[in-house]
Amino acid sequence: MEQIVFYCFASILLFAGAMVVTVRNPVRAALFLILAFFTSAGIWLLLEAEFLAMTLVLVYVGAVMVLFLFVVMMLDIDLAPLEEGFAKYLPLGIFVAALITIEMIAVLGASHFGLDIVSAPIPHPEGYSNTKEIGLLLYTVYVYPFEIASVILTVAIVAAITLTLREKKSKSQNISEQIKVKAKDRVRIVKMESVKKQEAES
Amino acid sequence: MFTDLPLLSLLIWLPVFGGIAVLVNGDNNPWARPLALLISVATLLLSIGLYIGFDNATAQMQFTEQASWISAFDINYSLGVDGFSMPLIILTAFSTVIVVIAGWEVIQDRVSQYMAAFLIMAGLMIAVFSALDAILFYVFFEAMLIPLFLVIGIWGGPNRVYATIKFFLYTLFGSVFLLLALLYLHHVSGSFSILDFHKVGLSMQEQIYLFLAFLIAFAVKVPMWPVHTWLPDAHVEAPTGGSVILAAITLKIGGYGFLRFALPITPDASMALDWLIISLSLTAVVYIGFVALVQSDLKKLIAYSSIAHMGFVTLGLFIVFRIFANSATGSGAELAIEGAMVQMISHGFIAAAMFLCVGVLYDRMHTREISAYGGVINTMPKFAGFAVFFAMANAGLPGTSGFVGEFMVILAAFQANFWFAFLAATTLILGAAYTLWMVKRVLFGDVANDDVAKLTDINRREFLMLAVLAVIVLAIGIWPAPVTDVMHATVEHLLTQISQSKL
Amino acid sequence: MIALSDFLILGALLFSLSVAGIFINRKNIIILLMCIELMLLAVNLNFIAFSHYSGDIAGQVFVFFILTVAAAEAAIGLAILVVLFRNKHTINVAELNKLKG
Amino acid sequence: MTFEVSNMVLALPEMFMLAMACVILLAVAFLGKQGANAAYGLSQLTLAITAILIYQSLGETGLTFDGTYVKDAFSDVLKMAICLINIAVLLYSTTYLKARDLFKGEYYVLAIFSTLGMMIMVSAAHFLTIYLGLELMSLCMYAMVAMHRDSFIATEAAMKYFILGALASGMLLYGMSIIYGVTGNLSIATVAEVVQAGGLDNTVLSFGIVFLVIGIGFKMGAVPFHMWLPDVYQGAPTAVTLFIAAAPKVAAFAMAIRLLVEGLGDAQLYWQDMLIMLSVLSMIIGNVVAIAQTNIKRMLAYSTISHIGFILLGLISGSPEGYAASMFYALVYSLMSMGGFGMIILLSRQGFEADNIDDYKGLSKRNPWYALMMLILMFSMAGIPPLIGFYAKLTVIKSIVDVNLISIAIVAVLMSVIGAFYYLRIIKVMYFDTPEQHQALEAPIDMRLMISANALAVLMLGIFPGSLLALCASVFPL
Amino acid sequence: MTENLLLTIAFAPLVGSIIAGLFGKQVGKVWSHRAAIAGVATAFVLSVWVLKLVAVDGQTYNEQVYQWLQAGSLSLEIGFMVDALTAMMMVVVTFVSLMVHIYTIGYMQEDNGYARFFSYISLFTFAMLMLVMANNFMQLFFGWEAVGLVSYLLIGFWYKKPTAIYANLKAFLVNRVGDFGFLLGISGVLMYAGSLDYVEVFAQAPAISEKTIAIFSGHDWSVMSLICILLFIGAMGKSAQVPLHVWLPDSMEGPTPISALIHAATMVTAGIFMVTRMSPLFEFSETALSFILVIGAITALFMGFLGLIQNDIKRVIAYSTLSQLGYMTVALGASAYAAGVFHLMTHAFFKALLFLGAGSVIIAMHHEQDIRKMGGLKKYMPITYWTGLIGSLALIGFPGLAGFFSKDSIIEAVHASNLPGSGFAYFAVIVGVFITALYSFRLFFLVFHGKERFDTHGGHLPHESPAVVTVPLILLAIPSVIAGYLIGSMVFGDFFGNAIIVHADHDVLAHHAESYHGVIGFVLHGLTALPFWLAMAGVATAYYLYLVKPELPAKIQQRFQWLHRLLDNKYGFDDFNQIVFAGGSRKIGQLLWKVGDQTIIDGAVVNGTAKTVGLASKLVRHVQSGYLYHYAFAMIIGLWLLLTYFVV
Repeated sequence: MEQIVFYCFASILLFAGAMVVTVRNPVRAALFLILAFFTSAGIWLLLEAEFLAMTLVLVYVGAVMVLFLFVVMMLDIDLAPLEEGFAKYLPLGIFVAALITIEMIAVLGASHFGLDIVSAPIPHPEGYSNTKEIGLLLYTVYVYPFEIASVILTVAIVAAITLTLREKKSKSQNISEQIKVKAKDRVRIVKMESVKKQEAES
Repeated sequence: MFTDLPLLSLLIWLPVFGGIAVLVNGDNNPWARPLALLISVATLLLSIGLYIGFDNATAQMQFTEQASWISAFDINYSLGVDGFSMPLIILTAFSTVIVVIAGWEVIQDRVSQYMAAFLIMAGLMIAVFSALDAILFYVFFEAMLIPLFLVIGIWGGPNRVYATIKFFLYTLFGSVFLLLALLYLHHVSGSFSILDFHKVGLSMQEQIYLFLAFLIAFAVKVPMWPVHTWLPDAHVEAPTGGSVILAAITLKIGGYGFLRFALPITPDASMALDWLIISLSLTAVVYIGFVALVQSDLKKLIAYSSIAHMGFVTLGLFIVFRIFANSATGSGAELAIEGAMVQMISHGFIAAAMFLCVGVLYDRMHTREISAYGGVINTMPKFAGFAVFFAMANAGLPGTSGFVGEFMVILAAFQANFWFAFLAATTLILGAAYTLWMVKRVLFGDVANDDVAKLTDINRREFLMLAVLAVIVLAIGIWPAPVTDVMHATVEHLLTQISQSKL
Repeated sequence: MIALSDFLILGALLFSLSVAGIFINRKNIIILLMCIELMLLAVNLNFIAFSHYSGDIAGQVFVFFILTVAAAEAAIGLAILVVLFRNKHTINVAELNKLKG
Repeated sequence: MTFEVSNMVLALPEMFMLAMACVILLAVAFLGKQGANAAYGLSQLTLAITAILIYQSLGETGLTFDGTYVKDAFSDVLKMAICLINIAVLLYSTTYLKARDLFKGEYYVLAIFSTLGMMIMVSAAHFLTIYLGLELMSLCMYAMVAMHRDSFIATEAAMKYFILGALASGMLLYGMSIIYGVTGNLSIATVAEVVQAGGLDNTVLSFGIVFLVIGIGFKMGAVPFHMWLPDVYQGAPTAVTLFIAAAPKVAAFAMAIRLLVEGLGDAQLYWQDMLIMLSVLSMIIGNVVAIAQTNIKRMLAYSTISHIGFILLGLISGSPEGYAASMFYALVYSLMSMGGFGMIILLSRQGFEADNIDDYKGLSKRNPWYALMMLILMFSMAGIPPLIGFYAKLTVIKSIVDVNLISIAIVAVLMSVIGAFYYLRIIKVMYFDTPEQHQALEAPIDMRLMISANALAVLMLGIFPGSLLALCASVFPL
Repeated sequence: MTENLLLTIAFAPLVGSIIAGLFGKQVGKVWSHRAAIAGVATAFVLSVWVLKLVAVDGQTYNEQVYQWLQAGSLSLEIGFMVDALTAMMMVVVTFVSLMVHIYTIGYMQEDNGYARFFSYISLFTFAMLMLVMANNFMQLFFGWEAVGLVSYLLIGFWYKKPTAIYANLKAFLVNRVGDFGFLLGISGVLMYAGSLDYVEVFAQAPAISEKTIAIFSGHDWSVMSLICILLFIGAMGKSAQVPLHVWLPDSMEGPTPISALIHAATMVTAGIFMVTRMSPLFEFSETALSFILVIGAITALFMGFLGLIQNDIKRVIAYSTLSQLGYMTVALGASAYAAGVFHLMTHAFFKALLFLGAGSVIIAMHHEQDIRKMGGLKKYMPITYWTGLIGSLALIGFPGLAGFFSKDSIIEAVHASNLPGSGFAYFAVIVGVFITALYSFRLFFLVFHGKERFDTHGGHLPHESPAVVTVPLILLAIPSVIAGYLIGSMVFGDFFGNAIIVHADHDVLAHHAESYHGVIGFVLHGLTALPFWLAMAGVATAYYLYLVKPELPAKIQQRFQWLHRLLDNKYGFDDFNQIVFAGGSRKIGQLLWKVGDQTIIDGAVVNGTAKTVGLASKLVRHVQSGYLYHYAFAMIIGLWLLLTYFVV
């Protein structure tokens, strides 16, 4: 049963991933990514990581992907040129990627991590709360990383604001500056010849 | 008296700090020249103290100084001289004085920088000769390139960029292998002291690799065929002072390196590969002799002649093994090594003088093309006298120092193998041919053109420096014993070192 | 039972897919950013799987932090994207080639 | 799992810096136009006091925060170095920023946060802290590169930096996950114990190490994970380039030490060969490609790549001496590259970036003193004694000679010869060519003093390298 | 004999030279020549004193002055060795030199380089004395080269003349070829004797003679032969033996006094002296002696032929010198060292006399040297004429004059020799007698007799030279006449004592001495011998061809065009050297420089490396394409590489 669920989720996940990579329309890509997140969350549930599964859905689907979509929509991206072909080096790229995948699978496959080597975990006792466990750790052992993470988020805010915020031309009056103004700052007197000099014809 | 002073440190740092003082003084300061002269003369006087206080009887390092420098790696500020380094230090100090005088009026652009560069270089070169710690040696060995690079690059001729970069990279290329060798020796011996390197046992394979590293490093410096091509270019572009230092001192560092490193540290490899050095040296003598013959540029000609002469140095150093094998009389090995040393010292004076002579002409005519000259003797008789004298010295005329080294090496070479001597002796013909043919074309004949007709004879400053050099060249030629006496003990020590296998 | 290797292979496939996506996609930077998210997803899967099979929850804590950082990363990435778009009026990867050589 | 203040005191420098970072942030937020000056002043103060704090606590060692934070001689020295380097870096950058209307408080906020990230990395005792520190540092730097919002190339550089950086982070994480899977631990010390105990699946272990090495290689800028480096160095505003070029390399080095040496020291067999590959490629590609550059920033970028190759040499040797040598090299490199980029800033003005090699023509005539300083820096980078760069090369090469990797050493020295060429070219341009421009320098006095001090330090440390070498050696006890 | 005495002899001319050379401007012309002459005169007087000490009191001297150099057990020292041979040479050298000094006052009166000239010839005297007084090979080599230097300087004395500076370069280089062999010879001596001191080396000679050396592997050569031939190559250079003779005729570009001093009387005989000095060595090698014999014979005969067609007064004498040097060499080859040296001495006198006479003629002719433009000078220049006649007769070996004794003893010695090649040598010297007489009297008749063919330069008739010129002529004429009477002690007596060692097998002179019964007998015997009649025939032929039928030579020349061309080209030696050696070396030099240095080493290796690196740089640069996906791809490749190498 578990296996069937796993394979279903897995195939949907891979499909969604493939689509993210290959579709040309970023909105569709984002939607496929959301699908991928959902299926991942399902798989994580299989792995008894309930808290993280929920976080994934909430944080990612709820916040990050919305941010993505928002930006995609906000930027008036001309999609036409993006449609053009991208196949020149594709075979080589796919080939190398395939090689790497094969190598990774070879390492991570059953010979190293099969059931006979890594047995299934002992089921958790009743009343076990994944969220509580994580919570306990997070505020004790991992308090230092936790603080750092908060700093990172602060930085993200600062950085995002710094980069994207444009100081609007303020409409409020600055009286002292207005008083300081001198005539020559405001009026430029330009002297002009009454008759324009003839340029020498070349 | 002299042994109480840290004489070597003084010799190193006086010119270095003096050079900095000159530099700081600025270019517009009229004292730049006198100050530089004062410092160089003081250095020379101090170096003579070295000669006076030197004990001929021992092969031990003398005037030693020792201080911890980089304690993390046990690298020490360790100085000392023996019979090989002491004469070269004096030569360095002397050449610096000459260079300062030679640049007195000629250099008008950035005078203090020019003088400072040479003073600093002098200090560094003295340090190279007196360093007893491998890293200390290497540091000075390399550091010396910087001022020389600048001197050629800033005050050099039109093609100076190519020449300087070629010179720098060539020598750097050689010396990095030296660095590797030194590091490896440290790995084996656990010390950076050169004297400890001498004692460390090495397998044949290790020795061969080390030897090749030394060879690359010092062959470039000497320079030996076929890694000699930087020298003519560097000489041609260098200002007179640069050429003088290059010929008088820099090349000697290569020969000194063989004496200090290659021979005593890797005696078995030296013996096994002596054929290589000998053939390269003989090639240098013959091949370069022919090449020098067809040069149309005065400096290039002398540069090639330098290469040929340095071929005698390397030849002298490496025929000893064959002599050991061949000769019953046994004095040949000493003759060879001392001949090489004398050749180095003598070449220091003669080549310097030759380049000064070219400089004298160049200052007046601004060309080094032989064909632009002719009949200079008519307008510059005093100069011509000196030039002919130095040319004869360059051709190895007995009675001049140029003869002594060649004579000793040829005598020794015969004891190694008849053909070595045969090929080496071709320098008698080739050396005379290229030198005197040049003399004929430049000095003799009727006044060739208006430019030559307008030449004025050497002034007192030029006369002074050429005369001093002439006296020295003559003195060594007539009585070389004072030069060789200081090195007997050291040579014998070296010979015992290299005759003992390290395997 | 599902073997650990199954999860890991899934992670590896996802990882490869996202990595391939980064160099296959030549037109749209936003998709690159998404690929990166996908990649982190693969990593997370790895961590959780290991964590599950070893019964050590530290791996899950790690994932928590990765998620956090990924969010921050996305924010900064998008901010840079916006700045870039304002400058160039394109998010075409192939036009990001002023700097080269 | 108990909180003890006495333990947390060990992390005082970081805490102080975080607090100050918040203060600066607030200052910037509320002071408006004056914020930038205040931020600059406060940043320098922060860095200085942090350095002092670290200095005062020298010798105290220990773990805290449940084994996620470590304070040892290594971290103290490197953190102090990072603070000092950044003091100079900020000083240089300020001149640049002021001249270009980029003088904003946010720059300093990000810089301090980034510095904090570096310090966290250096003091990390846990994979998680390494990762977070790394991200904190990197995210700040991505933003800083993009700060020159109107510049095409700056934003392009930022984008490239970001994408590739994220990719590399992903790889690093992947590697961490694998190591976690193999060892079942995330704490560096425990991982080390497990690896030492042996019995692990070596294939998977080395598989994980591959990804870690890629992450490290990317952050340091080793070939073939170096491609971001030239573009970012060139595209970023020089002030930011300077920032990126100096201290982060020290931090990346610390990460390498923490992960590979402390965590996986007993798996040296596996990562040594990988690093050899990266190192050799870096030295070759870095030096060779630098030759063809005409932009000095780009040239220095490639030179950085080659220096990274040398830094890796020390790690390859796998001996305490080698690590000390690498550390020495990393510090020296920071010092030199700071000087190099600082010099570019010194010569640049409003509307003139001084980043073409030809801009240096005849500098020695226009300005002999700074030409001399640049000469010292260039010769030092080329590794010519008696400048500090020489000892850096000497020590790393010595360390690999000592483990009998002679062929690598030969590659290294040959590459240093090729490398000398392009440094010489700068000197050639400065000294042998005739000047094309004649404007006077516009830099303020503190900048001038600092750059002189920087270059002279390169010289003085070259003449007396003993103490710095001893310091580095003392960090890695035999 | 004391060290100071010898030092004074050697250094007095040097002091004179320095005064005249370095301070010539300050002290003026007169004091220049006074200083120089004083120096040489001192040397001459003291040399005579030394000769007396040696010859009469039987003293010899061999002491070191100072240690020149020490290397290991080898000590090279500067010292003097005086025995009969040395003493004789010293007197000859200083005497001729003194004469030339005096003569020069007149000859160079108008020349700008007056002081310089005196400086040079005094320096030469010093160098020559060092050569002959040396007690070791090193010092010998010093003197050897030093005289070469002065010769170089003097041939090129008129440095504006292109031919002069060509000739001096040629002279130096050709001499260097000889020195090349000489130096190798010295090296061999050192190797096998372990010393360069004459006495020590000679003591080792028997031991050395038994050694062999494999120069080409598999062929063992006698060491002694090798050394001796090498040493003799040196002598061939200095004493202008074929094929190293080419420099001597050209050296006539120098002022006439030095032709007399250096290129006739003294320097060119250094080779003869040297071989004689080394007789203890040469005696151990018949191969070397044969070699010497043949070379000498070739020189004696074929150089004589060349004298026949020369028209330059000095060149005729120069070829005659070559030919006479050949005679001396033949004597050496035949182990008749004493005869060789005796001829050296007599030749020094009469050849110097002839040269100075020629110089006198040249002055009178306003530096015209072509004998076809002279003639009938007898009545204008009586002293020159008579001294010239004495010289010529001495040269052709007219009985009773100096040349007769020396040359006859050589011919007899060769006749008695039984070394390989002695037959040819005998033939050569016999024919040479006729040739000598022919060219000598051709010259004599053309200059002093016959029609006056000279240009009178607007009525200025030639006149006798001043006393400074003629007095030396007279003074030289005296020994040219009487020196032969020393034959009794020098050739057949024991004048040389141990200075010359001859093996009993080779001792042709001893054999000859048995039939020697005093000068008168020798002269009478000479009158009946073949050489005398050949000489007379030569004179007669010359008389017939140049005085009786002056148009005949041109006809002969027409008839034997090829022969004339051969002789005119000096057998092609010059052309050969010019093309093969001079041109060839330049070609080799160009080849090595352009191809070896510039193309291969610099072009291919040095710059090639730089270019390759530069090219690689440009290529690799393109990998950095600026495209993000390429960068990412590069990272992936890296990943793949690492995975593949280190994991799978």
